[in-house]
Order: sequence, then structure tokens, then C-alpha cells
Amino acid sequence: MSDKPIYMDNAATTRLDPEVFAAMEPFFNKHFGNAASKYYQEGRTAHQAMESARGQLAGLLGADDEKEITITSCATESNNWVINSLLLNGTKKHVITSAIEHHAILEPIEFLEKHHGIKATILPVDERGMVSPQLLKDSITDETALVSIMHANNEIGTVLPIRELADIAHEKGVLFHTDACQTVGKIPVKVNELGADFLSLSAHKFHGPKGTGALYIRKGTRLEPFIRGGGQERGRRAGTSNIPSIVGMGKAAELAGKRIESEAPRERELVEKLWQGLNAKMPKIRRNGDPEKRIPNLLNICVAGVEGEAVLGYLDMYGIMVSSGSACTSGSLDPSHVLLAIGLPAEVAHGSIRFSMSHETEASDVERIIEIMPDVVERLRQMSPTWNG
Amino acid sequence: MSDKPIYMDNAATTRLDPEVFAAMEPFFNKHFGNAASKYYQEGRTAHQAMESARGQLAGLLGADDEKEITITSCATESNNWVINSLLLNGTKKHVITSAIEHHAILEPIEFLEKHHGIKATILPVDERGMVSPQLLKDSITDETALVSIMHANNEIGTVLPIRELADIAHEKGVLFHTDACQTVGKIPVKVNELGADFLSLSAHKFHGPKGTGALYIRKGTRLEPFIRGGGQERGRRAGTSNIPSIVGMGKAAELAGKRIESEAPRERELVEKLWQGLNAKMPKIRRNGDPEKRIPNLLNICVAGVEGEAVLGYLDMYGIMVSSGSACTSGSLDPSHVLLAIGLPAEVAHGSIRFSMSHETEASDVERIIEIMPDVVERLRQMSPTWNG
Amino acid sequence: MDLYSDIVMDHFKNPRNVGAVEKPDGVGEVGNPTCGDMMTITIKVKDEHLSEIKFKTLGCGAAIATSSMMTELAQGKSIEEGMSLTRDMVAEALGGLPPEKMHCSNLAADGLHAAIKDYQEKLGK
Amino acid sequence: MDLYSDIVMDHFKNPRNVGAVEKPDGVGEVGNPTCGDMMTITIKVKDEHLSEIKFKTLGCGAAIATSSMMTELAQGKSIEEGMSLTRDMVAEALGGLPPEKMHCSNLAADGLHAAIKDYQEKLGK
Ligand SMILES: Cc1ncc(COP(=O)(O)O)c(C=O)c1O
Ligand SMILES: Cc1ncc(COP(=O)(O)O)c(C=O)c1O
Ligand code: FES
Ligand code: FES
Repeated sequence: MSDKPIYMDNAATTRLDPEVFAAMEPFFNKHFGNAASKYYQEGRTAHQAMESARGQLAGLLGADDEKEITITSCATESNNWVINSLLLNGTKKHVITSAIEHHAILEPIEFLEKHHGIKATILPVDERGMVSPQLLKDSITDETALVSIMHANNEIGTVLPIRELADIAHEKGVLFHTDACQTVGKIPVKVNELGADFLSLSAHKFHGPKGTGALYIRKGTRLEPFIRGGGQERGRRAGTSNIPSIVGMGKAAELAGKRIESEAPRERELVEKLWQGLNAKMPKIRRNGDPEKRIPNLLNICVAGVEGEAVLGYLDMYGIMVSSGSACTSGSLDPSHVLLAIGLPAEVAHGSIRFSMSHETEASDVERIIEIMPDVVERLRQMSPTWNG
Repeated sequence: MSDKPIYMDNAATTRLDPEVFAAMEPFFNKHFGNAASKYYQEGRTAHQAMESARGQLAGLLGADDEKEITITSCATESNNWVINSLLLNGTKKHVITSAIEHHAILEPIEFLEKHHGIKATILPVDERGMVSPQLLKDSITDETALVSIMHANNEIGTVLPIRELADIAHEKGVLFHTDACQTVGKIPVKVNELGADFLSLSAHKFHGPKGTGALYIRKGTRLEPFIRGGGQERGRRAGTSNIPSIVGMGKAAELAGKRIESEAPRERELVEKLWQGLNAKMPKIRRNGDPEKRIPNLLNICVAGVEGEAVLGYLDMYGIMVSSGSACTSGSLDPSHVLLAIGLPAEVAHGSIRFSMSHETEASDVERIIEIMPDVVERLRQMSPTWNG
Repeated sequence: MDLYSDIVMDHFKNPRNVGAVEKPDGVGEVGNPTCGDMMTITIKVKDEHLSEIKFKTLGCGAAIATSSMMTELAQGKSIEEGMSLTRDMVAEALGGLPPEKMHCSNLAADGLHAAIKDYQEKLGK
Repeated sequence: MDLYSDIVMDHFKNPRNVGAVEKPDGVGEVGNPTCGDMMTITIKVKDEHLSEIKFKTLGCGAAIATSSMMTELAQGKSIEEGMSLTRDMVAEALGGLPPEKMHCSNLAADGLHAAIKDYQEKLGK
């Protein structure tokens, strides 16, 4: 066993970039002022730092105006905000989303369905995780307030055709939201090319700090605040501004923007290498998600005859950190709703393993996994009553 | 002009304690794992750090069980959560609060009143900022879902009789919430002595990080989640856990707990010294809030013949940072709702200045303000058409 | 970054023409202490020109700076020129004001106009 | 902090008695691959005692460790003792299990009981 840990769970969270940390540091106990306290210098220093971070983020997203960026505590909040505000406060009571959304979309919708008379259409996806544009079109009614479809799925990495879907919504005068947690910083995410009215993101997915995210709100679009009680964020999101984290999110956005062009093809190649290597050495594995339309840094496979959590546990002994859509990792009985939605039988889905990379991932990490993973799987398969190897 | 800045706006936000920062640091880019990823070591390390921070906070509050602490992004979120969950989801549609609450209580209530058929009773306060227990008793109806009264007011520092008020609510079977942002870490705040069912706090008010807070939820009390979509916080608040900040909040709670006993009397004395010093040198000033039942670190005065923002601007030139309840600092026309609620005429309220101290405040800071403030006020009074000095 | 421009800060810190002229030919009182801002402008007029202008202002930094700048702009001008002085001219001379302060920046020009009208009414009778 | 106790980890990493006994006297199959956990227990019985027990398990770390521990606990015991082996006994021998894993910790005892019943049924006919 070597000592160097291999972190391949960047779709869950990423390491705070040391440059980002350096940018944040002065705002912890040197410039700690409240950005709303504009009548003394320290408050203005904080305010300015926040606004220039907002500019960095607006830049990454190609937003027309920095005012389109509202800072939140995370993408989960951003998602809840859009869902709740549009469906609880408006007159239209129908929402359309997809079967592979993050729980931060599905759960608020379920709750509103159950307790507040909202109607929801959950669009199915095909075996690659794609939503049918025609089905979206057919599902929109006069009652539809919002369509919310994620940009890329966090488990299988499929990138959905947001532009096409947003255009369909807009043709019928319906607002469109996209959860872009898994694409921001990984592939170019330009709000005007995507055409979404709202876009959610979380800083810790692209080497920024945890507990900070944003909601892009297209100019001219009304959205009732979700968290009220202060003038922060131009009255859109109350609460004392988290300056160090906001500064960090801005810096992370800037760094991600600079890296994307060289990183995306590099990680795509590493993912390919990992898949080829594993597939050559392990029988009966399959790859999930769209082979082409996908984020560059993610590989999701199903391994027959084993259960995901056991694989994670064995890999952990080697310092290899990955994730699984197995039910055993969530303490429930059903495996990941995403894997079921793309049509995998539960017994197959239980054997899923997700590898997700970042700019820190090295070719040697991939090689090491190719070396270790087949042994681990072989040991578990030898214990398995469903494997006759 | 001396160079050392004097920060006397600790009721707005506080400096992150260097010890707190030191506790947080390893979790930024060394132990950056997702606390939900319990199947590898780094995830468990994060989880454990979070739980021990929760324990530190539960300790400060004297909570029976750490599970009573749910971490949020700030007190504003905690407040919005309680208000929204209890009033939007339940069958009872009446809420009682006070006229001097933070906007993070008043605004969500106003919104629900306007758009969701909620009824609100806003209890007046007397000239010291006290709520009448009898009036609370008389205001509770069969429809009342919640009473929310702050522990101490953030502008005038008055500490309200939460125990008595909570008992009244409970006698009638009504839930009780208190916003304890200004007391936690400054005076002993023990949830079982206060008797509240819910209590909001924000870490940055006691030298913890910004963007992290908590809601205490008494065991056995049901509260629908506000932000949904993940199993974090035992299903009560979704979103990837902000480990560095949570660790910081825990450490800040621990440090505050150790300091309270010696700090409260020290700051109380400094506040007294400041008041005596200013009062001796400046005619026509008054002190606001309850003279006895108040947090130890806050002095709010009204200075006749001047407007608060102008005072702030002059003090800023000397590196002295304070705040004001003047309308000019908020860009609105009406001065602080709190100062109006305690019966100050608007023209008096416009001249309010708030000094708020911390363990970092030194006697020399107070002396310097006593030296500078009268000159500043005198200069402004000389310009003022309402001052005949 | 500053909330106010350097010129505003200069006029706020060192306001020009504070006080009241002796035996004023015109007095303008505008604003309202309830709103937190109040201004008294006193003028001396010689040959239909503003020979002396002083102000007293209760209000924020912007209110004080606009008062001060207004007295400088109007100094020596004819009363017609004085009447056509606008808040935008004052704001511009100050290098701009934050949007939320446009409200109180009205006061200075209003105060001057009121003082001139007062002078004219006194003449009229 | 570990998710699992040291004993669980030891049995997970180095499970005892993996496989299938030859010519088993009883076979217990429990669980369901759809639920992610499945177990096959095979036993040899000599003089109404469990002389050999082996397991094959598809499932999480807890499922594997409970299977392994169960085979050790039951080894050499009488079939009555085997029938009275509970999941709590297995969990206790493992130094405890996380609450969300109590579900799969059922399997091992159930599997043993099923294998013993299978043996008894075969005898019975
Ligand atoms: C697609 C997607 N949406 C939302 C989230 C929630 O992000 P956060 O936990 O930072 O709120 C995540 C990550 O967990 C995600 O991958
Ligand atoms: C009494 C009170 N409640 C709520 C808040 C809101 O805290 P935060 O801005 O951290 O959400 C504050 C401080 O701003 C406060 O003083
Ligand atoms: S005097 Fe109130 S905003 Fe200027
Ligand atoms: S086998 Fe699924 S929880 Fe153990």
C-alpha cells in the first residue's frame, strides 16, 4: 500500500485551492467588517471585495450584468429558492423537472406537491440520461410556472441540451431554471448561450469554499426573496454577507475560467484511460451516462456481482476515495434514483462506482486505480453468491 | 489623529478570533472531505469535526442533546425557517412578535401577512424596549401558532424576559422562538433556563465565521425543513456541510463560554465609563434602552442637533467605527423602527449612535472616544440649524 | 473605494461658508428634522448678485457637502443664475453622489431658491 | 472516528469462512440482490452440531462482517444453539454496528437459521 491518498470524489466536493485560500485569508480577521456598514472604511473594503468577487463570477458565466448574480449559502438554497418562490407565490401551480435532478430540486417539489397543491411533471430520461425535448414541449400547460432541468447530472455526468429545452419553455412563456453545479468550472457555462432564466451553482464544486453558492437571475426576471430581512444582495437575499467565502468563490471562478480550456481535454483523456484500463482488466462492468455529451471529469461504472459500499470500503484501505450510488451508502433500500431512472435494474445499480476528477488528478492516480480496483473487485466477487467467476 | 483603528461595531459583526481561525484552517484544503461521504476516511474526519463542533455549541447553550442543534447559514435563515415553517405549513395562522425584532423576523412575517393570509400581532414595547407579559397573554388566541420575541435587541441592548414570556406561551400551548443573536456569547444563554422551543444564533456575532449560524430546536418539537434535498443535519437542513465554518462556530462557542464570566462585567464597566465620559462632556445627549436589563457590551445614545451618518463619517476619519439608527445610513426616510418603537421622536432618533464592544475593546479605546466624540459633535452642531449652542 | 468622492469628502470635512450671514436679505429654510435633514440658507444680495451665502445643515455627509458646494457655486452669481442652479449641477460639481443620496442633494438648491424667493418677496412688499 | 468498529473492519477485510462447504447438509439463502444484499450459508452438521459453516455474501461492509462473525460464533455449536443465535449477539460480538446497518445485520442470523431449517427439512423427509 502506498501512502499518497487518491481523491476521486470531486463531484461531491473539491479541495479548496490554495490560491483561493490565500485570497480569502485577509478577510477573516484583518478586514472583517460588515459589508453593509458603508460608513466606515472597513465596511467599504468588505463591500468592494464582495463586488469584485461578484464580477469574477459574472465573468465566468458571461452574465451581462453583475447584478444578475445573487449570493446564497449553497446551490441547495438556490434550488429551493427558485422552486418555492415561483410555485408558492405565483398563480401558476405546475412545475416540470426531470427524474434525474438532485434531491435539492426533487424534494422541495415533492413537499409542495404534498402540502401546497402544486402539480409536478417529472420527465423520464433515456438510458443515457437524456430528456426528450418533445416530451417537455408536450408537458407544458397554461398552468406551468417553471421548468427546471439540470445542466449535467452529478452521478452519471450526462450534459443535457439546456439551450434547446430552455427555448421550448420560453416559446410557451415559461421560466427556465438549470442546476449547473456539475458544469460550472468544468465546461464553459455561459448564461446567454444556455438561455436559462435562473442558474444555481455551489462554490465548493470548483475548488471554492463550502457554504457559498449563487443564483443567477436574468435581468428583468422577478423572483420573490426566499430569505428575508436585510438589504443585502440588493434585497434579494438577507443575512450578513459572508465576505471571506464570497471572495473565495470569486477567485475560484477566475481560476476555473483560466483552467477550463486545458483541463477539460486533459481530464476527458484521463477518464477514458481509466475506463479502458478497468474494462480491459475486469469482466462484466458497464459504463453509465452519455458517451459523448458528458462532463469531462466523471466516470460512472457498474460492476456486476459486488455492492458499491463494500468496494468503497476496500478502496478506502488503499487511500482511494470514490463514491457509489448503492443504497447501502445511503442507508435506504433503493439505489440512486438516477441509476434507476436510466433503466438500470436495482441489482446492477447497487454495484455502481463513481470516479470524479479535478485538475489535481494525475495520470499516476489513474494508473494506480487500474492496478488496485480489479483486485478489490475480484476479492469481493469471490465472496459473492451472485458471481460465478 | 492616531493610527490605531477602534472597532466599536461588534453588534454588527466581530473579528474572527485567531484561535478560531487556527481551528478552521486544516479543514480548508487538508481535510476538505464531504462529511456525508462516510465511506472514506476524509469524509469521516469531516463528520467527526462537525459533530464535535456541534457539541461545543450545545455546551454553550446548555442543550440536553447535541441533536437539538441544527446548523444553518445564518440567524437570518434560522429566523425565516421558524416563521415560514410554522405558519405556512400548519393549520394555525397567527403569529405574535414584538415591534423591536430584527428585520429577519419582521419581514418574513410581513410577507406572509401580505401574500399568505397570515395574521400577525406586533406587540409594542415601552420606552426601555420591554414587552408587556400581560399584553402577550391577552394576544394569544386559539389560532396562535408561534410567539417570537428576541432575547436582546441589537440596537438598544435591552434584554427581554424570555423565560416569563415563554411560560405564558406554553401555558396556552403555543410554541416560542427567540432570536438570541445578541446574547449568545455575551451573557449566559441556557436554553433550558430560557424555556424557548427554538433559538436562533449567528456565529459571526461571537467571533466565529460569517455565513454560519444555528437553530436550536427543542427535542420533540416538530419543524418542517425549510431548505430540502439532502440528508445533512439529520434531514433538517440540506446542503453540503460547511465544515471549516462549523468547526469555527464550535471553537468560538467554546471560547465565548470561557470568557463570559470575566468579560461581561469588564465590558459593562467600559460601557459605563464611556457613557459617563460622554455625558460629562456633551450636553443634551440621552441613553437608550433598559439601564439594568441589557447586554453588557452596548451603549446607544441620541445626540441632539446632529444626524447619525455625519457623526459616523467624522469618526471614520479618526478610524473609529460605530453605527447609527439614523435613516440616512439606510437610504430610507424613517429612522430605525426600534428607536421609533421605544417612543423616540424621529428627529431624536436621527441622532442615534451605537457603540458595541467585545473582549478586544480596551479602556484606552473608550478614553479616546471620550476625547474625540465631543469635538466631532461640537463641529457638527455648529453647522446645525437646530442647535443653538 | 469610498462611499463619497474625494470632493464630497473634502466639503464634508471642511465645509465652506458655514453659519448665517448678518442681517440677511433672504432666508431659505428647507427640509424637516423629522426626516433627518434640515437646512437654513442665508444670503446677502448686492446689485442683484449673491454677494454672500452661508448655510447651516443638519443631515448626512452628502447634505453637508452639497450645502457647502452650493454656496461656492452660487457665490457672486446673479439671482437669475442662482434660481437656475440645479441639484444636478451641485452633484456634478461634487464628482457625483451615491444614488440613495440624491434625495438630500435636492435640499441645497431648494434652500438657495427659497432664500432668493424670500429676498424677492421682501422686495415686492 | 471510524464508521465501523475495529472488529467489523477486521472481519470485513479478512472475512472468515468464505465460500461454500462441500456437499452441504443445509443451505440458507436470504436477502435479495434487488435490495443490494444477498447471502448464501452452507453448513455441515455432525452429531447435531455445526461442524462447518461457510458463507457467500453480496452486500456492504456490515453485511460481510456480520456473515463472517456469525460463522465464527456458530462454529461447533449445537443446532439449537445455532437457532437461538440472534443478530444482536452478532452485532455485539462485532463491537456494535451503525444504526442504519441494523437492517443488513439481520441477514447473517437469518441465513444460519434458514440453513439449519433446510437441514431439518431434509432430515424430516
Ligand atoms: C447537481 C447538484 N445540485 C445540487 C447540489 C447541492 O450542492 P450543495 O450541497 O453545495 O448545496 C449538488 C451537490 O451536492 C449537485 O451535484
Ligand atoms: C438580533 C439579530 N437577529 C438577526 C440578525 C441576523 O444575523 P445574520 O445577518 O448573521 O443572519 C442580527 C444581526 O444582523 C441580529 O442582531
Ligand atoms: S440628510 Fe438624510 S440622506 Fe442625506
Ligand atoms: S447490505 Fe445494504 S446496508 Fe448492508
